[in-house]
Amino acid sequence: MELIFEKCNHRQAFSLGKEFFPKTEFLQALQRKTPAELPEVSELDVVRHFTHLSRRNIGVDTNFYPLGSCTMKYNPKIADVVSSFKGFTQLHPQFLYSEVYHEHIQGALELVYGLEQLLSEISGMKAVSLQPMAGAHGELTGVLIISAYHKYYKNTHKKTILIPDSAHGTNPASAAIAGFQVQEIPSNSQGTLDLNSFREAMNDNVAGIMLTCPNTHGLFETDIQEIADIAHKHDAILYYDGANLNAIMGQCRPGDLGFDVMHFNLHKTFGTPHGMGGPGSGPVGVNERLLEFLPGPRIIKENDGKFNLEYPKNSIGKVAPFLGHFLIAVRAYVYILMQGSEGLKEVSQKAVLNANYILARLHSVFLPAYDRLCMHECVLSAMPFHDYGVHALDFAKALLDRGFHAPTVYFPLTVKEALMIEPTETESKETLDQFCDTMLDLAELARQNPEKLKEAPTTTPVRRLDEVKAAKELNVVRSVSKLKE
Amino acid sequence: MELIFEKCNHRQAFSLGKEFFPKTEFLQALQRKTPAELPEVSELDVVRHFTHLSRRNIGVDTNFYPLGSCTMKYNPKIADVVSSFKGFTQLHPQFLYSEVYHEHIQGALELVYGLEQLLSEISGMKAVSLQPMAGAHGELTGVLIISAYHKYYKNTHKKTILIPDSAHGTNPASAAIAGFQVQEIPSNSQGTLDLNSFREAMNDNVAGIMLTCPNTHGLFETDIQEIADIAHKHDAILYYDGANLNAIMGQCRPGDLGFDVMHFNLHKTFGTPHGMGGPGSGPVGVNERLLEFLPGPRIIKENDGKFNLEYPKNSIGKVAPFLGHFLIAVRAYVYILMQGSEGLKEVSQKAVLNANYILARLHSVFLPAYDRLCMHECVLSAMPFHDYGVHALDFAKALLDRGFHAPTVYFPLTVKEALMIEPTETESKETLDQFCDTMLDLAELARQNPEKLKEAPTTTPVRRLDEVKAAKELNVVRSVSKLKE
Amino acid sequence: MAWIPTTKNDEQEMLKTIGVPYIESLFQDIPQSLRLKLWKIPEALSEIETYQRLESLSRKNEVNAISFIGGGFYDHYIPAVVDYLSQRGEFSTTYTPYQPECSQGTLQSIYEYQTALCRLTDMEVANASLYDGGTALFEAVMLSVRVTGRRKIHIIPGLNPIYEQMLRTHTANLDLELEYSDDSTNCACIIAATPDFFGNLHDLTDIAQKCHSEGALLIVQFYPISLGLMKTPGEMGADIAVGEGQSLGLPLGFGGPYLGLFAAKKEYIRKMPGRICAITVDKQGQRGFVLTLQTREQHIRREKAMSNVCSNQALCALRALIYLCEVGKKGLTEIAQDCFSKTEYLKQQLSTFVPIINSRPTFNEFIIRLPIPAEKLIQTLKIKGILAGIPLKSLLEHCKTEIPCKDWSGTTYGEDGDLLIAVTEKRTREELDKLVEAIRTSIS
Amino acid sequence: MAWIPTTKNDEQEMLKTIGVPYIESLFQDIPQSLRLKLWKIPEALSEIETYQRLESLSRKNEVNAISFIGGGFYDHYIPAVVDYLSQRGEFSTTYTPYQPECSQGTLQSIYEYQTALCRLTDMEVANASLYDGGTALFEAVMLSVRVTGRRKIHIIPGLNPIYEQMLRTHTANLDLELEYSDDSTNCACIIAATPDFFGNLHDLTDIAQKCHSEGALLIVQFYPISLGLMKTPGEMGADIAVGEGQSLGLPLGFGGPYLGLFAAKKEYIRKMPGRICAITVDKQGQRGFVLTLQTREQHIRREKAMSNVCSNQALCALRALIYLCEVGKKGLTEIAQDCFSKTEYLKQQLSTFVPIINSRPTFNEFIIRLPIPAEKLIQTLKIKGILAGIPLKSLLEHCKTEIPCKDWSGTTYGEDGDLLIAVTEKRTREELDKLVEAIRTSIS
Ligand SMILES: Cc1ncc(COP(=O)(O)O)c(C=O)c1O
Ligand SMILES: Cc1ncc(COP(=O)(O)O)c(C=O)c1O
Repeated sequence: MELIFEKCNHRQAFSLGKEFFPKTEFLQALQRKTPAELPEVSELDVVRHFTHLSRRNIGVDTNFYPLGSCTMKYNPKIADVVSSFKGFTQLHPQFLYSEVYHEHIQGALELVYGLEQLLSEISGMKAVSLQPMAGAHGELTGVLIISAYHKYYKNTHKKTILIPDSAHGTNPASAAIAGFQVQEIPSNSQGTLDLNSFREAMNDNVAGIMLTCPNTHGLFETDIQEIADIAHKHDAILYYDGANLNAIMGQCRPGDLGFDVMHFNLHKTFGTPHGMGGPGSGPVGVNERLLEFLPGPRIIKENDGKFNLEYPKNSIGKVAPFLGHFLIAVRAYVYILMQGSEGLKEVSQKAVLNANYILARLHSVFLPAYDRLCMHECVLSAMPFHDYGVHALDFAKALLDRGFHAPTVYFPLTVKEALMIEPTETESKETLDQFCDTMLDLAELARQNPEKLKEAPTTTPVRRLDEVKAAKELNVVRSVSKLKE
Repeated sequence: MELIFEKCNHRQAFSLGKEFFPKTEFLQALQRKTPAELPEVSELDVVRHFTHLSRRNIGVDTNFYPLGSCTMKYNPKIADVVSSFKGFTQLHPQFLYSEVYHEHIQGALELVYGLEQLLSEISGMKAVSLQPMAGAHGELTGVLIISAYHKYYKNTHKKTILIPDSAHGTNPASAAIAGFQVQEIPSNSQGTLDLNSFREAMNDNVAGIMLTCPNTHGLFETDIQEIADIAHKHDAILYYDGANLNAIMGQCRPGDLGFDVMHFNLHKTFGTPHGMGGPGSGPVGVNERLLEFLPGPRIIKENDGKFNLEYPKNSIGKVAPFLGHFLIAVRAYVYILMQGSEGLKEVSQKAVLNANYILARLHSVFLPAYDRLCMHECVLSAMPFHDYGVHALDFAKALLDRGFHAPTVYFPLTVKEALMIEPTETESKETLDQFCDTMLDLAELARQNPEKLKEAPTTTPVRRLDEVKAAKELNVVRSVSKLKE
Repeated sequence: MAWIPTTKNDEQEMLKTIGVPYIESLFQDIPQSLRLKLWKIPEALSEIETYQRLESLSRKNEVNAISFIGGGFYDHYIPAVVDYLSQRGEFSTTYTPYQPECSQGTLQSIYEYQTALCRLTDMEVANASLYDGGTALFEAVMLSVRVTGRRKIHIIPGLNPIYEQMLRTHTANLDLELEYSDDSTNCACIIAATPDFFGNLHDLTDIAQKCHSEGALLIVQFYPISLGLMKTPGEMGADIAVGEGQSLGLPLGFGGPYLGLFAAKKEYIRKMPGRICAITVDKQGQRGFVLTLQTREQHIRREKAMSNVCSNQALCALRALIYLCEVGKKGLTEIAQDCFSKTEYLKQQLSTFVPIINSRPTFNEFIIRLPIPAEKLIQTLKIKGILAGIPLKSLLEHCKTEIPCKDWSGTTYGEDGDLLIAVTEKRTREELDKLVEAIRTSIS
Repeated sequence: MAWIPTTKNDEQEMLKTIGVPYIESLFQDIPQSLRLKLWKIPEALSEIETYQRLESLSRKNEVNAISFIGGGFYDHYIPAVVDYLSQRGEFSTTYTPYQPECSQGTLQSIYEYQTALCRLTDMEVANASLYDGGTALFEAVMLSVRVTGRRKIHIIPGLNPIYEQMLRTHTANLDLELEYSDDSTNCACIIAATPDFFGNLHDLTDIAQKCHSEGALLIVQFYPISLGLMKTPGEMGADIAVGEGQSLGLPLGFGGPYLGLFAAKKEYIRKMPGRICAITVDKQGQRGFVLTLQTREQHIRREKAMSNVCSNQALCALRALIYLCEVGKKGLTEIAQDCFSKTEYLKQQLSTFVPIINSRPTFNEFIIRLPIPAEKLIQTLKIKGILAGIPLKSLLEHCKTEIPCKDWSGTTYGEDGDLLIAVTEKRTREELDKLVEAIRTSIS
């Protein structure tokens, strides 16, 4: 498909019309030399171009999308509608920082307050701030809170954060970017944190531990109580990566498990759209003792029912310009209201049921990493097809031809040839069956005719792409002079 | 693709939730036996199903759509946005018939009034009513006005309406359904109304003449003044089918040409979406002497600036429950405001330029019906390929494979193997060139390898379909018992 | 200029190819004397100006009050997916599926719509679609005339006066005799509405039998949401069922576009108006959909066509289909039940102090007779943010209906105090109670 | 339950396949003692109830007044196509394009976004995307630290106090020294904003040269709409250009989601944070797009990654791209010119009776010093439906900024009467005049 920059020039889709306002010349000295070489196309060009681009994608709206760790559940359209109410979209955030305007934002503050309360209740944390703008940003915020806590109590020696080898890449990255040393803890043969290694690693220099639970093997950390005890004994903070909250929501709560600080992924657990990679939203939650370090401002409800701002005593400051991704928060709020108490519990039940069903149907063919019941996702492996020269990637590509998005592949790094499958609770048994049937079919094909499989995909807009060439030539911007190819 | 009725059952996408309102049992005797067998699917099923259905269509948003006589121009998205303002969509129409509520609808009445004024000015008619709900409905309304006029003046012998053979099928159908006899007038060798035949047919029994101008050959009726004179001499009413107004807007006006009554196709000339076949909107316009017969109520502006209702003295009555397709009118209003005086003129200029460009590029290969300059569309013919066994339909199908919607084929009926091409003014020269190149390419293919052409389409979701089987078996409803095929 | 991509350069090249010097030259066929000299069209507005101007216009309309307005057009909830899906460009910017291979989305949706409508009404075939409830009724009458060859049209009192006026307007030149009557002899059809305009529900089974023994067709005008509970046109024996589809996911929109629902017995399919889609196979045996029986239509049969309809309400039909799929079998029953329960609650509350004058059971609409002019009450309640209902008399006057007018039982309506009140699932108990209290205070 | 399709029957069959009797059994790994006993989550609301409740909540917010509020976030017009196209499910319901073959739409749009951003800023490479303007600045600082190995961060006074606070928060544990200074010696970078927070425009060409001769990086924080007229970061010699992308087709939305713009010189590409898309070919030689240099990213490099960013603002970047394509080369200049002209007009009108205290020329935002507290004026104008601007002092206090604070020239801001006023192309002349008159009356 043509780039929009390759379309013929000299058209103008949008205009302010007649120069109806008397022009004041801009300052010569500060003027750019030539206008930015943006496309000069008609509005119909714009519409056709992006409509066609969209049709070169598949999404949850079009296909089963079992991308492990990403919780690609159905995104309720009512949430999009509500978040597009003019009273939300056109509200200026700077009202927040001027008391004189606070009467104008009472609806928005009520919503933020309400969602923070709900998330606290869901997680068992004392308080939540919606500021962090994605999961990784929530992690960073959490680690900054850990850092502030230790600084406050003068634990200046605490410079290490422990992270399991199964953790998502953002965990070590966030800890490092916040200025900590990262120490990796191996998993045991059961797929959970190796308690002995953990005990060994634990000492007074440890500032915190970042856990995902269930972890990225889709397994609940059964030793969680002991882990928490050990951590707390060393005054280390226990961090909960909430990316997998969908597995346990309504069954148990991170706060009750002993976690001190956590982030939520609203775009995963609470069904807000992932938008080609974002925006997400990563609220941070803390227990009582970390409360005073939360980012500010926080929203409080006065006795007269008015909503107002407050800054935590030892707040780390601001991690977002205002209250985070408000329009995403609106969607999550809608989601929680409409699920209600029983619905939220059923979410995790059905998410776990679906993952175990896939595991049960595929486990004899695709060697699961750990052969036990799983939580909301199961990690299989394409290792049984190694001798046929068929890899996880080949299964991923072949699935595209059969009307499915691929699972996450080659993650977690702890599992060779990993196929990480997260069906979510919004998919029907028929869809799961079609998927499993297809996987078994492909397994057969891998044995009978591996070359065929390695040809895949053939029905997509492009075939397999040359990533080496891409990285070598690094053509990442269309240069202005280049003519139409 | 599966029918939604073939999807597995027992799901519920939408619910009112907990039976929160105390139930009163419905009357046994008046109850339906079993609930309607509507789909029982999840919301995700609904979303995926209709998203996939949409992807089995092409539209103006995706492809060039030169469907002659249908004016498939770009549909401005701002018009859709404005027509979805809550103040328009949620406004109850019954306010119209209760003066006590008129203060609630002043914005809507102002818009209706404003659009009627603009359409009057564009057409040179004295007044316009937005009631008719599509072009054909406008025709019917117009013919009913003709009938009312003659009845009022006791011209009870006037029972015939003259219609050229090139007219759109709705013209004779509308006249007949309104209770008139239809007499067809042939075209001359120039593609316009044969003046001699017209003179012969003309007598005192003629109630009216329905003309399209430019006609469906894409040609302006050059004898229009004489035609009007003759008609008026016999007290026959001259009707203007406004489907082709896009060709002359801003150049000349039906009212000035001598037409007495007309309809507009807002969905054509004024860029409102055609929506898979509708809704359209077909306002009717009349000159001074037919004013009193217009449908009522009409909107008037009082001296104090308030808008109010009025019923024409000898109104034919109501052809719509309220003021017609209001939300379409909103779009047309936006369209006219944004084009403005100069823009509307440029519309017809560029529509005509584009059609003539296609004609010039293709006329030596595809025998045009009439080898002269055309207006907003050109009628070519596939007759030169008759000897190769290749027909207009084959070109139509082959175009689908090349990324274009087909032109109108086999209409007008006056032209053998007609290919009726209306590019509209919103398409760029590049698109027209691509289309012409493709047509010339296909012409070459028709001569070299006609079988290849007759295979087309091959890239569409289905290949050529068996229409005979469809009509014979008449499977037009999915029966409840039928299991999944 | 807005949405016109042609550059000066393009224009020059194109004119050269055409072989004329100016665009003006292309208009040579229009006599100079007839050319437009001057018109009073304002100069172009930008998108921003247009948005702002129209937004302030839209804010002059009242849409935030609590509404009990009905009269054949109802404020039902529209699930979010209906807008979301139907506004996709591949639906909205296409046209009649003349090329079925690239229009399978449209065609399959039409087939599904036909199916949904038949299942809703228990009729055998349906078209997709007619303009609105009023024109659907007109087309039904025309079908009955074609089938029977008779010219008498009998209307059972209680038809929406708007539709009656539309019917009279459309048939004015047709030598048909329209009469109030439930006599089935010698007529082309009997038209009966249930619920009728006043809200009364009728069982038309007997009248259907009478029609059939006399060779007349029964046309039943129905309200689709009521069929979540109500005996269907099919069950009653209707030959043709017509209705206004607005309730099925279409916004009130100050009058349209709406949707004419039209279903019938299969024996009439060849005489039916409108588009019909059928299943077939492609040359490789794959299932596909096409328009069928097109010889009924104007583009083939011209003056002999069954109807003049061309552009129709396809996108509205799609919305109705999505609506019916989304609410589904159970949801529709829930919605109908909720409307009914709330209406009965409201009637019960009101009846303690103001007479409800309906002659029959009702579904979601009924009439109270106030001791004061209805307009006066409305005026008072408006201030409280309540739109109390339709002042019946005013509506009847606008439709040139005789006042007072009757229903089938002979009960008369149209006095100054008669107020038509409608309830949908969107109304909450608090809102119902608020209405009751407001009326109570206003008349005491 | 909402959006869960599993029927009782499905559940039974699935449990059988799994080989456990109850769903409960699947949770056996969670110790009983840790199970949730009770929580205070309300019961489910229906879609109708939710819609109604949230609609009334949204109506408690003020969005209809005439607004002159800016402060880094602007009420620009969003063309209709931006919403229309970006809300298509094939965009919004996809995720990171891990499988490029079925994500070419996403990937090509990223490539086009990178191109648009580079052309806008005259920079060489861009990522797509970071969370917002503040985190983009943080990432730019981190890049400068990686590149230079230095730990001093110099800020030219005038940075948005919100961003300054965000930067301090994010770097709190990093042993960096943040200081107000325009001295380029020995620092990792100099951060300079143009327009600065007070609206002042700066030419940073000299400071860029100084930076480069001292081995420091110049980070320019820009306002994308101003680049319709303004000298670009690239022209000035910036090493990294960052900005808030909200103005490019994103709604104000009470704070987000917004879009962190990040562009740089090509030499830094291997140390840059965020997703980058590159052109390549598929196995048949057809052009295609893939994510590239992924070894910079957390999912490959974990604690050694250039950034921890994973989910980003891809859909917002798409909106910005659509915006830039729609307004195009000429439109962007028009919009910038219109903002500037209107602002100059307003300044001229106001300056006759109230001092404008900016030290430099401005683009679309400036500060007046009122003889009364800014809050008092705001309160008065609110009643007239005008949101007069931001009371500077209050904002500074919320950002823990020293008051009064300085700009680069040493001019101080933050007195009680200081009001920050912003103008966009949406404001009409009548609205500007209305503001002028309202201020005039209020202070005289
Ligand atoms: C387990 C886990 N943790 C953290 C993250 C980071 O979340 P985000 O992408 O919202 O930054 C992810 C995202 O994929 C994840 O799967
Ligand atoms: C020339 C002409 N007249 C009339 C009509 C009928 O208009 P509508 O389809 O809006 O009923 C058409 C529609 O295609 C047409 O092309």
